[in-house]
Amino acid sequence: MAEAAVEAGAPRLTRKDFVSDQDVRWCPGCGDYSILAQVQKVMPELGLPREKFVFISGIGCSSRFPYYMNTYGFHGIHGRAPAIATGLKISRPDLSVWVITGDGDGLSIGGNHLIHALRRNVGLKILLFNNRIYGLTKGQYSPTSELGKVTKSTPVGSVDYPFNPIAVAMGVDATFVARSIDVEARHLQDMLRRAYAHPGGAFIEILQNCNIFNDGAWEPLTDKATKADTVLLLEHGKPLIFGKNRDKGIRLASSGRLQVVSLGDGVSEGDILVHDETNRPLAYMLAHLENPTPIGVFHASIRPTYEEAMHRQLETARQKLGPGDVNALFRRGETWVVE
Amino acid sequence: MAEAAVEAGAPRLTRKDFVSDQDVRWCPGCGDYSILAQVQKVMPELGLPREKFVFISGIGCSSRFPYYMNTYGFHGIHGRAPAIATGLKISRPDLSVWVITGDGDGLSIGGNHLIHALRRNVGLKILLFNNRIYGLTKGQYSPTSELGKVTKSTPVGSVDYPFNPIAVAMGVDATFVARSIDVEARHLQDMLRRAYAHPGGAFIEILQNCNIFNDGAWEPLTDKATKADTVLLLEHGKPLIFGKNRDKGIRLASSGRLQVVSLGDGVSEGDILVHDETNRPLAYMLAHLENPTPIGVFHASIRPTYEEAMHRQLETARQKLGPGDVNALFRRGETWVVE
Amino acid sequence: MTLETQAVAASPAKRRAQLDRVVIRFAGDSGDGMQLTGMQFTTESALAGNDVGTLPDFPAEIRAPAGTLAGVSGFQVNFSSLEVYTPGDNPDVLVAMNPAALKVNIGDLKPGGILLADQGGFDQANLKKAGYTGNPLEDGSLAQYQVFVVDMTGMTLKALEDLKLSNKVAGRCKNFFALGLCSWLYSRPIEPTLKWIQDKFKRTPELVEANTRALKAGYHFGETAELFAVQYEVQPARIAPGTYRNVTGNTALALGLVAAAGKAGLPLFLGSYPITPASDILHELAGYKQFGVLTFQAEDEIAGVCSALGASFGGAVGVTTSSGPGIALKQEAINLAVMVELPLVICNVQRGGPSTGLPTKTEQADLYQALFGRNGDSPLPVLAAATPGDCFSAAYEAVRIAIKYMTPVVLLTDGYLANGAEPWLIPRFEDLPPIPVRFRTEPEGFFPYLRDPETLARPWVKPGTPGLEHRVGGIEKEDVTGNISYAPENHERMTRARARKVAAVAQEIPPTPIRGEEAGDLLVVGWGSTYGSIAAAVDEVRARGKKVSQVHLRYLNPLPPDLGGILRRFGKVLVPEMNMGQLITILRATYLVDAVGLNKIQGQPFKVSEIAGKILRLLEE
Amino acid sequence: MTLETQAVAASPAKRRAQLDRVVIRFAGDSGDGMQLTGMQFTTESALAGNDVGTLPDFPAEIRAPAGTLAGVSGFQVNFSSLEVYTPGDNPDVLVAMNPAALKVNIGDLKPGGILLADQGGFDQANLKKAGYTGNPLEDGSLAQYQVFVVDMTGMTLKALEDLKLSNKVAGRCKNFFALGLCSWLYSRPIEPTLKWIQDKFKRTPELVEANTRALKAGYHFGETAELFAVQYEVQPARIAPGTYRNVTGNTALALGLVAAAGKAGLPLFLGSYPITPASDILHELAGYKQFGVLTFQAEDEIAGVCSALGASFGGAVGVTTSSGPGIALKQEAINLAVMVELPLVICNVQRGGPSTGLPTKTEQADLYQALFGRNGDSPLPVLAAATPGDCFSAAYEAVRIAIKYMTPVVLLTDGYLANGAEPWLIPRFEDLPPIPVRFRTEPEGFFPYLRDPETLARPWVKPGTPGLEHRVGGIEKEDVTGNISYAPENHERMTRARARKVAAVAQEIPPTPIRGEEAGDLLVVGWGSTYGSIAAAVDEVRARGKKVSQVHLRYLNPLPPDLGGILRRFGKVLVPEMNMGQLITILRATYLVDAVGLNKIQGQPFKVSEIAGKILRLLEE
Ligand SMILES: Cc1ncc(C[n+]2csc(CCOP(=O)(O)OP(=O)(O)O)c2C)c(N)n1
Ligand SMILES: Cc1ncc(C[n+]2csc(CCOP(=O)(O)OP(=O)(O)O)c2C)c(N)n1
Ligand code: SF4
Ligand code: SF4
Ligand SMILES: [Mg+2]
Ligand SMILES: [Mg+2]
Repeated sequence: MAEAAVEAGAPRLTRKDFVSDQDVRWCPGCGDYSILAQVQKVMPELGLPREKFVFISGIGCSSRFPYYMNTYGFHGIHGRAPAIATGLKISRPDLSVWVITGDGDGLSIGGNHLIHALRRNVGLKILLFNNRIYGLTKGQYSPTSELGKVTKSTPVGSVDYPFNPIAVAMGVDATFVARSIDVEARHLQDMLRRAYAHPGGAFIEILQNCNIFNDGAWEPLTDKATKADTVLLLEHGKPLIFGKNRDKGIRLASSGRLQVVSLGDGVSEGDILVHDETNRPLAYMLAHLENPTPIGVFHASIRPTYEEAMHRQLETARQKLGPGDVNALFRRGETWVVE
Repeated sequence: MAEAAVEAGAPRLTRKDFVSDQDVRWCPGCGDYSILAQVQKVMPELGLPREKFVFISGIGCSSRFPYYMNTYGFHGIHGRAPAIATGLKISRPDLSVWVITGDGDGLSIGGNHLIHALRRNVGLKILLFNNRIYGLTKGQYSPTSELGKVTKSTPVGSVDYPFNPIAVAMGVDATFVARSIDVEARHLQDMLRRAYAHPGGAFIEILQNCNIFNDGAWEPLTDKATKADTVLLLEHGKPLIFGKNRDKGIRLASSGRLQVVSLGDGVSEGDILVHDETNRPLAYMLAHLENPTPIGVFHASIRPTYEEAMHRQLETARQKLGPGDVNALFRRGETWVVE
Repeated sequence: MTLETQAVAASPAKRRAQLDRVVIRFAGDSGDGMQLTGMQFTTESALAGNDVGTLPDFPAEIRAPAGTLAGVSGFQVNFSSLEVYTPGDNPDVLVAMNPAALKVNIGDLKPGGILLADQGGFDQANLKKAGYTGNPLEDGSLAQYQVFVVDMTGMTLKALEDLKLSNKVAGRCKNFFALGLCSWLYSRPIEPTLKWIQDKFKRTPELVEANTRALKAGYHFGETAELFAVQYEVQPARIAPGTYRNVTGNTALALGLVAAAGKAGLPLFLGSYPITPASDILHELAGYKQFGVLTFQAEDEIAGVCSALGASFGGAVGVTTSSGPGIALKQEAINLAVMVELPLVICNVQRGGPSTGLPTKTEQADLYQALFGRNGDSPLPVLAAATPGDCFSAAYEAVRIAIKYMTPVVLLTDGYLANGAEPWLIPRFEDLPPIPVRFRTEPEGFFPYLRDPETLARPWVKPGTPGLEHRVGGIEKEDVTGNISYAPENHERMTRARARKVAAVAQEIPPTPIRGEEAGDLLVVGWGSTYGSIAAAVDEVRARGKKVSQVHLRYLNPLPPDLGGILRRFGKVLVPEMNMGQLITILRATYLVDAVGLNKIQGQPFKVSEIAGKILRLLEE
Repeated sequence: MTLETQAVAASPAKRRAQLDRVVIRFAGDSGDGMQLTGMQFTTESALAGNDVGTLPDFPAEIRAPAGTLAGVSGFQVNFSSLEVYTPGDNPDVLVAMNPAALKVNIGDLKPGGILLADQGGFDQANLKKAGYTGNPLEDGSLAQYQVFVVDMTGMTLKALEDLKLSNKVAGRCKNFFALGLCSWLYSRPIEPTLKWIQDKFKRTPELVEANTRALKAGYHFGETAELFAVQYEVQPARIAPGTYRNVTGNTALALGLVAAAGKAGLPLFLGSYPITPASDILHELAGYKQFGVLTFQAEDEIAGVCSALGASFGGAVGVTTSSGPGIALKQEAINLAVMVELPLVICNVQRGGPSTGLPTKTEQADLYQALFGRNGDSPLPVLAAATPGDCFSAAYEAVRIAIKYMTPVVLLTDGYLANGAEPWLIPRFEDLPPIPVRFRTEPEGFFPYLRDPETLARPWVKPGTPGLEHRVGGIEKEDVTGNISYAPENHERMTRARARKVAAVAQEIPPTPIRGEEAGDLLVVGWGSTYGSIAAAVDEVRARGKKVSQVHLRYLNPLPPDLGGILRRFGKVLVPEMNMGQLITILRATYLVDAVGLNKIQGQPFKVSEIAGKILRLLEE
């Protein structure tokens, strides 16, 4: 039950078609604006009629997203978007169902639904806006906030060791795991296209700036001056090289651990690890790499989706037993007649 | 705030001291009996007075465990044991708090509490009885049931890709991750001792047989005839060799993936990977190894516990500000007097 | 429930006596197959044209040690030539396969009742396990009963001697011997059971043979043995003609959901998480794949209800099933359904509470939770089923109302209905009430919260419909447009609109049927599974000439429009509930009627005598 | 709330007039610092000896675009020489810093009231953002008010000219100009504010200077400008002597918890998950580390309450805080607390519902949820706070009862109390009622469920106590021993025991205070944050000689023992609630009294006039 493509001759869609009539209510400067723009940019290119898209979210600044998309949308309750979306996708595999969540919505209260959706490989496209803070509730630390973070609820610093969203996804054997950054417009667009193209559940962690309650959380990765040295771009089949002068790389040490090395002095490009999206352990290792911070597709593999498998069972049953006959069902088992 | 050891001269404890007066109500032949026996065997050796132990569980056959331990116990609600235990351990670091849970209790409804307890490194000892089925509710599939499993709720087979509990724990950066088997008495005892000795949160997946609703789930690993070839014993610093004649081993291929190889014909013991508990990626790879199935400590590392860090903050506050003076607190900020 | 016997022309061999009603309880160890024996005896009785009522009672533990009190399993059948409302209070006949079964059940046997004991089961070991010092069958302690000690095990083994089965296997057939004996004693046809044995064991012919022999051995033993002077007959009851089958409440509920979805022409989606005693609904529906039924075993109850709501958003009939503790977890999401106004059916198979409580016992203490268990002003229709078979119509009606009014609907059943079985007059799908569905497709004049004037329902739009793209959510919605609105007046308008919509469901409620006169000295008002006990009790006191009537509520919210008037026509109002008094709170608050409660919180249904006794005491006051 | 002015010996310069009560609202853009201005004006008034009531009102969006209607922020102060119960209905004075603020608020200003507008804020851009075509300050549309247009921005900038601050920074000081002007107009002392500016900005001296100048500039402008003919005075009120501070409900609640734990000599453990409007309690308590307060920000509400229960099991005071949707999620665990009978305090800072509803608005629609929101028969004490300061005593009492009766206790406040502030008479810790705690330590005769005869509480045992090892859990417990029990009679006994225990809390309830006579024509019964509006309304109609009294409930379960008697002494009963009618259901069901409801579901407190009006209408009927 693949998603139906726009029938030929249908009017070409543009970004405007995906802009709703609601005025956007995020703080000026919020990273969510850029993410919204990239999504609205990519949607029309995907070749699916607008009415086939559904955006489902939980609660949070990020979760206001669906109101701004002129598609079908469901602003759910805190943390439950993956569960609502799973029910929709199972019963309507023809729809393209996108889940919008935050680091609190998706990893704190909603962590369980997220990991179950990923392990089942329900064909949802899950975008987690990670600003390392609870934005909507005005600034408490989140499960991705760094140790020692001072927030409203941790006046002398958080003592919670944070989740690594990519590692969490790898730990539950997700089939598509990627990371991008709110302001990296083109890269984010690529990731969105890849997620859509992936035949199954897709998870994208989007590093997002909350300029009100956690401004600059990702600055080293977005600052023009530093980003070349702090960001490692993952590309399947390409060596893991980075740096302003592309002079640094990642090597797999004999210990089986990753090493950051400088090219030259004995280290040649041949020693540099080549990225392989299909290699789970590699993705797991890269997930734990912080300096540089990898962005791109960590892992992609194929597994039947939950909804496919389920509908196949219905099909088989119909073929074996014919379409259900309710009257026959009523009469199952021992019956008797009273005159 | 380490757990107080038995004061010298205290009467030596025996297994009997940990047996409660309640008759055990598991089905005859249930793997839970063996687990209970090993726990009751190990507790007295740990050198902690009985009253310092607390067993907290959720709901399930496994979760009846606390009733059978003559210690403090809390039979909670479904999936919430880690949360109840976290509250207890934070407020009472002097207690040795053990969580008993099942594959449904701990990974289905309780999955979120489990992973948050592990990432925070709360000093809980978590025993997950994995029988790959919902026992208490009479046989529905669980998040660890294999694909295609036929159960009451999946008459034509499950379509849920299962969790790998060890991989899940590694994905959330747990500090102690191990696996054992209900009937491997001595090994299970060792793991319990290791978990107790570990200064922080410990997670043990215990493969357990439900002889009523999922009999033989682990048979290949427990059957005397096959187990030598199906089970890989993990020991820190020892090569990963197994097999009846110890002629098979695990090698790290250049691809960075694990390979099962036979010793001899070009492969010498030197080529075999040596287990390193401190190597996270290795633990992650071993977690995905199914044939042979590893048991033992996959990973152990040290990180401050949540409760330590929290109490340190209280201490610092007391030192900086002196013990709290409620009257002073009342008078914080602007005050004025009305005559 | 008096046991009226009258001698009739006795056959030379045995005297024959007519009875109008017999209650028999089969009791033994969990391993002895008493549930099966009871169900077969029920089927024989139904086929003999009697009306029947049954009550299975198995141990809470998965597997309690054999022979112990905790391991006793029982099954009670009430069969009669008159109408049957309950499994009966106290059995006229007790079949005890071992000492534990005797100890647990003998207290319930009517004085002068028949005790059929299996001598073979009363060995030293079993007597000890049951905590007997001596053998009650011999020490005269049972003098007040008609005791028949029959070596069922022994005779079964003898009957199967030449089949070279292990004693263990052969011994297991003794329940069929017991069944045969009882079948003879009450002139039941054993053919249905013979046929049943054929299909059931067709893969193992030796078992077909063994069980058949055991059954016949028991039957013939009754005929030939001197032991029994009398054989009893129970004439067919006057029952509505038609085709019948036995259904449990959980099966009937599942059938009702499938039928309703079929009628509406929509896919059925169940999002659920296993919990006793609701799990069987999930198991049933999981087997209906050819009907396009999607069953999703979620990671927890919250995901269960959320997935169902997501499916409803997609145009399916979203259903979630659970019991008390699971429902508590679903409330936040149910409230989301109240706000987004989508059809959703929430089935609560109630069990003993609070908290984990008594998972395997029945109770009706979740009415408060259904009506009031959410934050904010959160009205929704609440329906309850009265009998196992009634679970079918209640479920069907719940779906119909959820769709017509675009609202979550709570359906309350309980453990007693869920596992209890009764003969069910099988309907024709064609005859079931229509469930019209109209998905909005025309963009012109579309507003997500523009309400239908009659039902106040908002339009249902399937994602995928061009031009009707819209967003729903849990923040207060602006009237008509459905945009987020924090405007004070709008919130009041919408809150009242949601309340009016649910109140409008009252127009679905037919005039309240009253069993008995329209007015009188006392009205008994009940809901849910107490129906049978109340009906039987009311009949009993009416038979004594008392001016007592019964009203049993299917709709708990909104209440029937005519209820207030009815209440006022009676001197007193009695509200029996298997809780501390919940419906009574609603009735007192709504109608300011000084209703009196009768409350039983024992995880067990009311006995007819308990209710009848209370009625009589009230009438005397 | 009439504005009585009377001329007094006018100074040569300006006439001075006495007022007994003034309501002033500061309104501007979120960025304009209106909250701060209002709070400082409140402090000045309190220090001037007036009684005060305040109502902050900020936008729901985190940051709405500057100058838009959605971005308007307001703060209303009611100060008087008489007792103040509310922030006042309609302001006598409106300070509008921009057109949006004017548009949003002008409708509330009393006819003939004073409008103070900042000319500088009314530029074309802002007028457009607010949707004005012309300039309302000039088009005569405000004729019915006394309009004073003052170029606050301009004069502020001028006053700061030589400080070489950017215009942006300097402009930000205009709110102090407004404050200074109003301070003069109502003869408020500005010294406290000057002092406040000193500490607040001590790190940035130039801001101390800038704000000081702006404040004084505003004050002197009032004095010197021809604009104002009259300066007003409001005499000190008769207020109980003592030391006061302003507290919001959330702060008071946090203080109450700390005080109670301190009194009990136990550690305080808060397990919570952030949610509006409850989060500030977590923030407050997180800052009390030197008091040994443990705050655990859990992964969700369920973990929050479960961790608190675990801490209680360990011998701490376990507390969890949330709002409606979060409380819904906690109910299953609260029920566990009901079953294991451990102390636990659940604070629900109510907000507009259902579902996500109106997160930033107030409502009191979670009473049903607190009383009835769990599966099974699940009684627990429910308390409510009446004013921001009262949150202190209510929280203290909740802890005391939870410990004494070994039970979860629900404390209800709401968004209005949580964020509203009022002067609070600071108590002495030594004078607070004792909270005795007795952990059981002696093994002899210990049974986990052996109850105290007076309170029916079971013993509290700290893990770590030798010889008292025991297990608790959510399955029904055997009376006394606490072992698992499925016995029917035991379940009824325990269910009734749990109910009796909670009912026993009634012995804690003092005789119900009645404002007004013991009997009369109409009684107004309320609970929670409606206290002030009801009290003011009752005083108003009593001033007109009506026989009306007020009862305000702190205890919602159990109800005060004397309540039934009181209700019967009045001809009519009115129950105003910020919901569709929840307390009224309880009163009608319990006392069969035909109470009438007044329901406002607008996310806003009642206006005094709304209640007074309803009272008068009822008296006329
Ligand atoms: C059941 C429930 N609990 C708590 C809340 C309050 N709440 C709303 S959003 C949120 C966290 C938001 O953080 P995140 O998911 O990171 O989203 P962000 O605002 O940062 O985009 C919380 C705690 C709620 N609305 N519902
Ligand atoms: C809130 C809630 N939901 C569901 C249940 C029903 N339930 C009890 S145990 C259980 C699953 C048990 O499986 P597992 O955790 O694997 O334990 P096991 O019995 O296999 O040892 C379920 C679904 C419950 N008691 N409470
Ligand atoms: S609070 Fe932060 S995340 Fe939320 S809208 Fe403002 S900037 Fe964005
Ligand atoms: S059902 Fe399975 S897990 Fe439960 S007690 Fe029986 S054997 Fe053990
Ligand atoms: Mg966030
Ligand atoms: Mg299990």
